[in-house]
Amino acid sequence: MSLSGDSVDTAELAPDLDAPRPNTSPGWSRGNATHEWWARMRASRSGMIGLVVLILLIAIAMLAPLISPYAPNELAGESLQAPSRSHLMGTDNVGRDVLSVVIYGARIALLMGLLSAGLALLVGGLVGGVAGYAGGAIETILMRVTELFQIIPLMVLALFVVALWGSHLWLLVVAVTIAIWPLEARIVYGQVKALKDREFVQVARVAGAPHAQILAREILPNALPPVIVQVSLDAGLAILTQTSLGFLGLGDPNAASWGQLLYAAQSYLSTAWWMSVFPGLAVALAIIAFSLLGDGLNEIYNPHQRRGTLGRSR
Amino acid sequence: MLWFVARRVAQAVPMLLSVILLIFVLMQFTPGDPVQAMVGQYPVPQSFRDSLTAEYHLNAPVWTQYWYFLVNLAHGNMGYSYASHESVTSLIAERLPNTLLLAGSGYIVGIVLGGVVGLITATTKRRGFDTLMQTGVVTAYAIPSFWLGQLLVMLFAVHLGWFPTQGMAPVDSNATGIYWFLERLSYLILPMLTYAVYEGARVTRLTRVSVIDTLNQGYIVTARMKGLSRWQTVRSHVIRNSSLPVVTALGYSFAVAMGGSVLIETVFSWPGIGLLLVDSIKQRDNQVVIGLVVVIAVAVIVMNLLVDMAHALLDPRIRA
Amino acid sequence: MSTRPDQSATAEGVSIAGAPPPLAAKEVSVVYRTRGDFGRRTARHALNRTSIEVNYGELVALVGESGSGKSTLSKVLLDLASPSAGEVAYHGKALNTLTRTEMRAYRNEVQVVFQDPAASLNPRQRIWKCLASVLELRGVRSQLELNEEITKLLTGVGLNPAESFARRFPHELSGGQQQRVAIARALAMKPRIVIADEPLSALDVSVQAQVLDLMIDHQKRTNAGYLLVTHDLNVVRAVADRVVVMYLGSVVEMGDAEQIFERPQHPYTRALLSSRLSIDASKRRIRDRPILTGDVPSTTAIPSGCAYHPRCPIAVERCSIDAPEPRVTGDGSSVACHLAE
Amino acid sequence: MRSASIAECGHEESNAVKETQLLDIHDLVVHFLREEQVVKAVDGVDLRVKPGESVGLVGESGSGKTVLSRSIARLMANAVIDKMSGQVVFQNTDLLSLSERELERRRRKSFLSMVFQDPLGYLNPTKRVGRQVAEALPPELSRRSRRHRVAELFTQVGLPGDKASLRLYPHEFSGGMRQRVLIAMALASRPRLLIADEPTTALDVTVQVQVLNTLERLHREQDMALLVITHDLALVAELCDRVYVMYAGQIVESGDVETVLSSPHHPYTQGLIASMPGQRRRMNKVDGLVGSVPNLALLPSGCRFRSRCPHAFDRCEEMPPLMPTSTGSTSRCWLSEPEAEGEDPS
Repeated sequence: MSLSGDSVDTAELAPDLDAPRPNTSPGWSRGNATHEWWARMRASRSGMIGLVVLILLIAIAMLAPLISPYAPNELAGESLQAPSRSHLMGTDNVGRDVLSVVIYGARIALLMGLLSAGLALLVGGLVGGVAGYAGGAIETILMRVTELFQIIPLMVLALFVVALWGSHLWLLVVAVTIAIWPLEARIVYGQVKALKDREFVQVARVAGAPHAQILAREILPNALPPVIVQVSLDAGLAILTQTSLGFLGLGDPNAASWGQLLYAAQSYLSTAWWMSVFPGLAVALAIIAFSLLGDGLNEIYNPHQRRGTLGRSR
Repeated sequence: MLWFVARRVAQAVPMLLSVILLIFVLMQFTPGDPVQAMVGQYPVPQSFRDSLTAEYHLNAPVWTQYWYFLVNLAHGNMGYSYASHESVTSLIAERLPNTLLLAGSGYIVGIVLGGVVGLITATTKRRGFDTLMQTGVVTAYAIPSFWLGQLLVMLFAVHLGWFPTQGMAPVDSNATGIYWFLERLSYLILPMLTYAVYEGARVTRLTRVSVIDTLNQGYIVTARMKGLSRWQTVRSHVIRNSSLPVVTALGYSFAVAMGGSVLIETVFSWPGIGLLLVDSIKQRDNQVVIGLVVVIAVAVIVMNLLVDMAHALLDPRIRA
Repeated sequence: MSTRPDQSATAEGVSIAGAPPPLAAKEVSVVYRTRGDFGRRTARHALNRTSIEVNYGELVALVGESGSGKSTLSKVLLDLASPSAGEVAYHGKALNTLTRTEMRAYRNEVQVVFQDPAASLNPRQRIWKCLASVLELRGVRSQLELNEEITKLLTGVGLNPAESFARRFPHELSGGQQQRVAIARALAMKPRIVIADEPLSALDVSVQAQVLDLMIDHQKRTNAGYLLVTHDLNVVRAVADRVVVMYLGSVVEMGDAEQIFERPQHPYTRALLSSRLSIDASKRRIRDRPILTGDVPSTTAIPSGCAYHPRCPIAVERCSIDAPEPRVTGDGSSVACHLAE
Repeated sequence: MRSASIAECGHEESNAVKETQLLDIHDLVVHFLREEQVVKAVDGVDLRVKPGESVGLVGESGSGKTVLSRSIARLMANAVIDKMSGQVVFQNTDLLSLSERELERRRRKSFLSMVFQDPLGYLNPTKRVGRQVAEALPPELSRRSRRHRVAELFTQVGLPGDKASLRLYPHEFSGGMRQRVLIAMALASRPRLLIADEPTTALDVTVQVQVLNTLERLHREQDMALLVITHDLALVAELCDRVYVMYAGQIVESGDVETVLSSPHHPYTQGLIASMPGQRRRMNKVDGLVGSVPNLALLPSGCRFRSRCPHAFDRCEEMPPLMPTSTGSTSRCWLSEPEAEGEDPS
């Protein structure tokens, strides 16, 4: 059988369940957990690339006032100038320095992306976690509601919220949160529900452990890794959604963001390519970074389905 | 099978009612008074206010309001656009075919391309090709669709001049027959390609994982034992089985595509419902926005229904 | 009907006169109603008016094939599943009427060992932590005491040196070692009743005997009651005091191990015993074995009357109409068959 | 040095006898890679099956028996193989030297077939069982004779051969019936050898007897050789003429079933028999085994059973060859050497 390329389940052919495993084999974290985690992170090509790019982006965002040549909304020169030595990425239609806007835009993108992803995790985690652990009618109701939110496409839902409530910066965060929390809810729900019926949780119940202890010691530590992976992917999605709203002209008009720049660029596609290319590149980079990081984390936590997006590890 | 369809359709109804309820609830949380939420920020005359209040029973308790909201929807009455003074239903009906044309063609091209590429990457042994495709997929996946659209416009429309930049047809066209068709096609190609790249990347990824998963199943070993050749095995055991999860995922991806059409239609000024949605939001024409959200939700529910049926056709375990 | 509890008490003949058994299921039924895809409702009858009791000092074997409800029964006894009808009694008191203190006593006294040792240990806890969290529930608090107890427990189940094992994570142990840890954890509560649900079937043949010995050793030493759920009749023959045979959610026969193996009354028990492969067999015994036709039916479609009648070689018309009640027979065992003597 | 000793010991059969072998595996080595470690799943195995014979291969999980059986039928994935050498001679052809196309051609006629554990996983859930069985028939058959033959195969394995049953899907069958479908499929090419890999492990005991009975009947009636791979010594005792005991990638003992089970020479076989619960007096610990099967990627030098062996001594640091014993079986243990026989504690 040579049909399958790389992923033959050799475990089935020779299960060595009963052989003591050496310390180097992958699996859940163990002795010297942080150390081990880092070692495996370093072995993951996707993960490392993602991590490095992300750290770079965060550094740029934090150091924006120091490295940016101009203030984000400062009129730095004549409008629509092509990239040159004085304006590395050119200027936009009102004469702002594109490079400066891109640098400051990283602040808004990361801040809003992480904020919405975090809020979504909070809401989704609570709903999914309660539904998964409680079961019964509570489970049915909560998960049906979650499903409802997923019927309206994420982007449309975000737009709807903006249409009704307006587009201030913090309302945009709320809109994106409302759009992506069901994703988190589902993953947390799936994890908690599966873990609840696992034998080791049942054993804890038989021993008389209180609910709080079962949640804290047995369920959460095991549910966390896949949730972290999902949050990493959703942070990218949040940035994308937020930039999309900006591109549609529904972002905060006063904040210098990537989306806003891309919105402006739409009218100058025939004359000023730099207005679109550079901010777009920044968005793509941020999303790729989160998605690669997610892949890397997935490789770390689920070594057995190691299928990194950038080929194999190591 | 018939029973299956009937049950599934019967289940879609409460789902639909609940989604409308969700939309209704979100509207209830809108700051300001309900009339303003419905019409947006137009200065409306008192007479219009009164007629809306009467039509939607805005002074009645919330449940009664929901009931009349539903009744109005059921009659195909989604109110009037304050901007264009047309009925929302006819506005949407006018735009919907354009969206279906664009999204449908992009969807089909993407699925076919993605399916083929996914199958090849999963079965091929050349690691380099696989890695290349995978990297391509990640990149395609991460590029915002509207930005990709802008890039395509700049390269193929502005720089090379091969295709028109925007719109769906020239303002004054007297082309007929095959020329008419080609003219329309030239407008369609770039937005369709944008769709297809995005959809194709998703389908490639799904197909690859699913095919690899199928190849690891025991019945593939059985097929080889029976003496089927590689191609026979793929044809008779891999394609159908590995398409199951792909079909399921397509249901979800349709919703994403509907969201994406808002962006792509904006880039290319394609006169579909996505563009209508954005324009209406900008003009605070909320009656139209509400109508569009309802229509899109219905489309997604119908699509899910179709996907479930396709799934049942493909997998005998689900029927009965 | 109403006299049944007394009957079964005499049938077992083990319970001390007057004192209720420490753990008993009385006429327990469990029905799982699942709503399948798209609203089709199915009812799975996992248990059908099943009674069983476990006393101190005895090893009860619960045997049956898939769908016999033996795992569900053990879950019910452990209060991990709640019965749709009937009740589980702890020292004669129904579980849902226990006071807080009594509940704590029940949770201390009754412990479990599951089939899959890898799944029954938290993958993110070291063995030390795993045992410590159980000991803490028993009130052992100080680090020193914990260390001492854990060393004792691990040495007790043959994991030497204890310190080295305590530091490891479950996946760093072999299946047999994992099952030893699972047993140690159950023993940490100083249980008087242990329910072992297929504790051997996930283990290698050469390891099964080691683990079985460990449990038997504990049972004899502490005079605990054991409920051993298994499908392996050879194991039952080797260790059981009393045997309960289940088929499709009902107990078809129960009695002294010697009696069940030497003089099985129920045709299903006989079929089960005759399908036991043995290495003593002279060659080609398989050819001469009586074959029980058909498969075990699904629990969603249990046959009418006696659930066994479609496969039973001696079934008569009556068997498809009314379900036989368990009857105590001459030698003190109890059998649910119209045709049994 | 090891392969040399295998060649001179093992079965001392003349060439004339050798030619009557249906399957003759010689010094088969299959190593594969998993997580960057070399797993020595099969490490120098010799195994023979005569026409019409029933042979058992016994081993615990991780002994390499499944890899061995898959390698015989060439159903291992090439991608992960680190090393594969030796010969698998079936009907005078070395299967390892065949091209994939040639192998496909031969699989369709009078070849060897396999039956797997977990019948559900080995049947395609979306295809009607009749068609799945029909796929195994030679392609040149007409539609009518094809349908006829499938019905015939179904009745042979004890399934209803009517049209309605052939149109069912795997999930509509019970476990035992699925296993029968797999057997019917394996019989389609009228194989001379049927390899059954844990054929009844996933089944209930009453159904297990039914399936084993069917296998035995087919073996007898169609003069088809059986190679049964299992962890259950009792199953071998009931079904087989000869037995090979496998441990950590090697054959450690082989011989007639009765001989091996009544007077086992290798300490592993002895321990395995003693571990069987039915064999023991109640609460009387006879020499059961201690420890567990070693990891096939981290094997010790010398005798692989050494660390668990109650009789291990200095010489065990050197790998013992398979050598003939006084009872006519062969055993891979220094204590089984004829001159050492006196000290054999068994």
